[in-house]
Amino acid sequence: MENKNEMQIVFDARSENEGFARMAVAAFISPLNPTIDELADVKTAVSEAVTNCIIHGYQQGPGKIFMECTVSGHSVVIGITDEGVGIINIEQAMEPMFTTKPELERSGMGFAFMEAFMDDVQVFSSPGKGTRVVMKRQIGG
Amino acid sequence: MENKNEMQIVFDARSENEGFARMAVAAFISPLNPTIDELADVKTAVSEAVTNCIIHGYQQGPGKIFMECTVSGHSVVIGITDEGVGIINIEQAMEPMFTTKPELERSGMGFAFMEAFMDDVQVFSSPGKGTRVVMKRQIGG
Amino acid sequence: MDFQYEVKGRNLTIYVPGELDHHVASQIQEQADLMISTYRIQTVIFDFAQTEFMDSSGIGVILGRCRNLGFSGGKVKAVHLKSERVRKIFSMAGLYKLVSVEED
Amino acid sequence: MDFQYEVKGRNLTIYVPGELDHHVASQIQEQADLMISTYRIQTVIFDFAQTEFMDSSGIGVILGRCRNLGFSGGKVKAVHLKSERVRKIFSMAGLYKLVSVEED
Ligand SMILES: Nc1ncnc2c1ncn2[C@@H]1O[C@H](COP(=O)(O)OP(=O)(O)O)[C@@H](O)[C@H]1O
Ligand SMILES: Nc1ncnc2c1ncn2[C@@H]1O[C@H](COP(=O)(O)OP(=O)(O)O)[C@@H](O)[C@H]1O
Repeated sequence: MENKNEMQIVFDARSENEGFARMAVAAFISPLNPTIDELADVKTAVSEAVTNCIIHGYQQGPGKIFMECTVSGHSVVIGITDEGVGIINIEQAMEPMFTTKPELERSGMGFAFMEAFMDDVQVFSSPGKGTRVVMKRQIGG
Repeated sequence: MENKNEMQIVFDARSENEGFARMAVAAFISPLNPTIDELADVKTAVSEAVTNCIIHGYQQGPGKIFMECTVSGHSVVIGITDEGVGIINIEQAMEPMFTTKPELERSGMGFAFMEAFMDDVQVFSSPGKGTRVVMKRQIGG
Repeated sequence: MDFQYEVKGRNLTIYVPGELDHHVASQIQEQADLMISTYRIQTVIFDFAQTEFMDSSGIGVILGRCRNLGFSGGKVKAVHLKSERVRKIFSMAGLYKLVSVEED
Repeated sequence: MDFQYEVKGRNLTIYVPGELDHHVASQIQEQADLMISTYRIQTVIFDFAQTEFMDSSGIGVILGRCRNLGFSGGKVKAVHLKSERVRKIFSMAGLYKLVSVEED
């Protein structure tokens, strides 16, 4: 418990903030001395989830993205939430290659990458209300 | 207005988060293409204000630090707030070399650096309630 | 932005920046398609020499150029995949089968 | 942490990491004072070769060692101030007058 460290960030759903979100999480977990690979894994997963809020959740319109990160011991938990359109069929959305925005050159690999790079990924969504992704990853130790 | 970009971060008052706070602001303002000097100036000012919340505001005990950053055009505004002990005499606190914690090897240069590196620094404080520092800096343009 | 395009004859080289995410991908998409039609480009070369980070949006922008150029008989190459990370993303996405890759 | 201490005779060299802030300064303070008394150090050398960032907490930890060593007739040096930024902070804080500095 003593070793628990928390942060929450709220930021505008703009594509220029994708890099900010990745860097912020990377900086926050850096006291765990992650390897280059671990850092890249977490940055990729964050990038996917934040990009989804911008493109799918808010359909590239204005909105706020809520991101929290909790480090306890060697475990990192990251939550990324939007108040956008939501997902009707989560199971289908998570299938590799599935995308509702092929015209925007989405590859449908976002959730597949989150699952590949994190130990656990959970998606909660209410159509019309928004989407929340919670991802866990053990770093070092 | 269209060009306004905002973020808010809440994080634990722990010294290991000083680097996180600097990096987060640096990443957030990077779309403005700041020079290396501009970036170092802003990082130093953020570091001073966050360190003050941890050492003075919360006396190295637990607490939350609230940081916001707004970019509009070339102007950056950063607010850093704690809900700690507050400052009784702000004018005296801002004098170079003044410190209430010489035993912790404080140099009393924190506010002087914030003022040197930012275009404008305002300090608001209520004893027993907390302290808020708002700093502005024009980047590029 | 710190990335550039270079046209030589019917070849367009895109010097991909350090991090290829959705923000960068959508800029590349727009710029590249304009140049492809203006200069009647036959080969698009993504130069990854500077790139250390790439997510699934990067896959999208490469596959998108493959599709667009495919119609006109053109093709897509990726060169200078120096970063192990970028090679990993390429292999996870099956890009080695879809575009011609020169790792160094 | 990615920084180290080296004792040679009565000299202690502190290899300051990339960013010298309050977090690092308080670790240095504790470690250095332990070594100063254990090895009866006469000269503390802060090696800034790796350091690109320093704030007012860095000034505090240097002046603190000056004060502690001053009692025992010892002294403090700063070497390898390669970063222009670090030199700027040194000069703003008047450290050039208080410790012996070798810039390169
Ligand atoms: N935050 C979100 N809000 C609404 N829909 C989403 C969100 N995230 C994902 N989706 C839906 O899930 C689908 C698959 O997402 P993903 O695997 O990341 O692929 P891609 O982003 O390439 O479409 C998206 O096409 C979209 O329909
Ligand atoms: N967030 C804060 N909460 C309470 N007191 C503060 C805060 N920030 C600054 N102070 C007071 O102002 C003084 C001067 O601050 P500063 O110039 O940063 O120097 P230093 O941190 O080295 O003491 C501090 O010693 C402290 O008494």
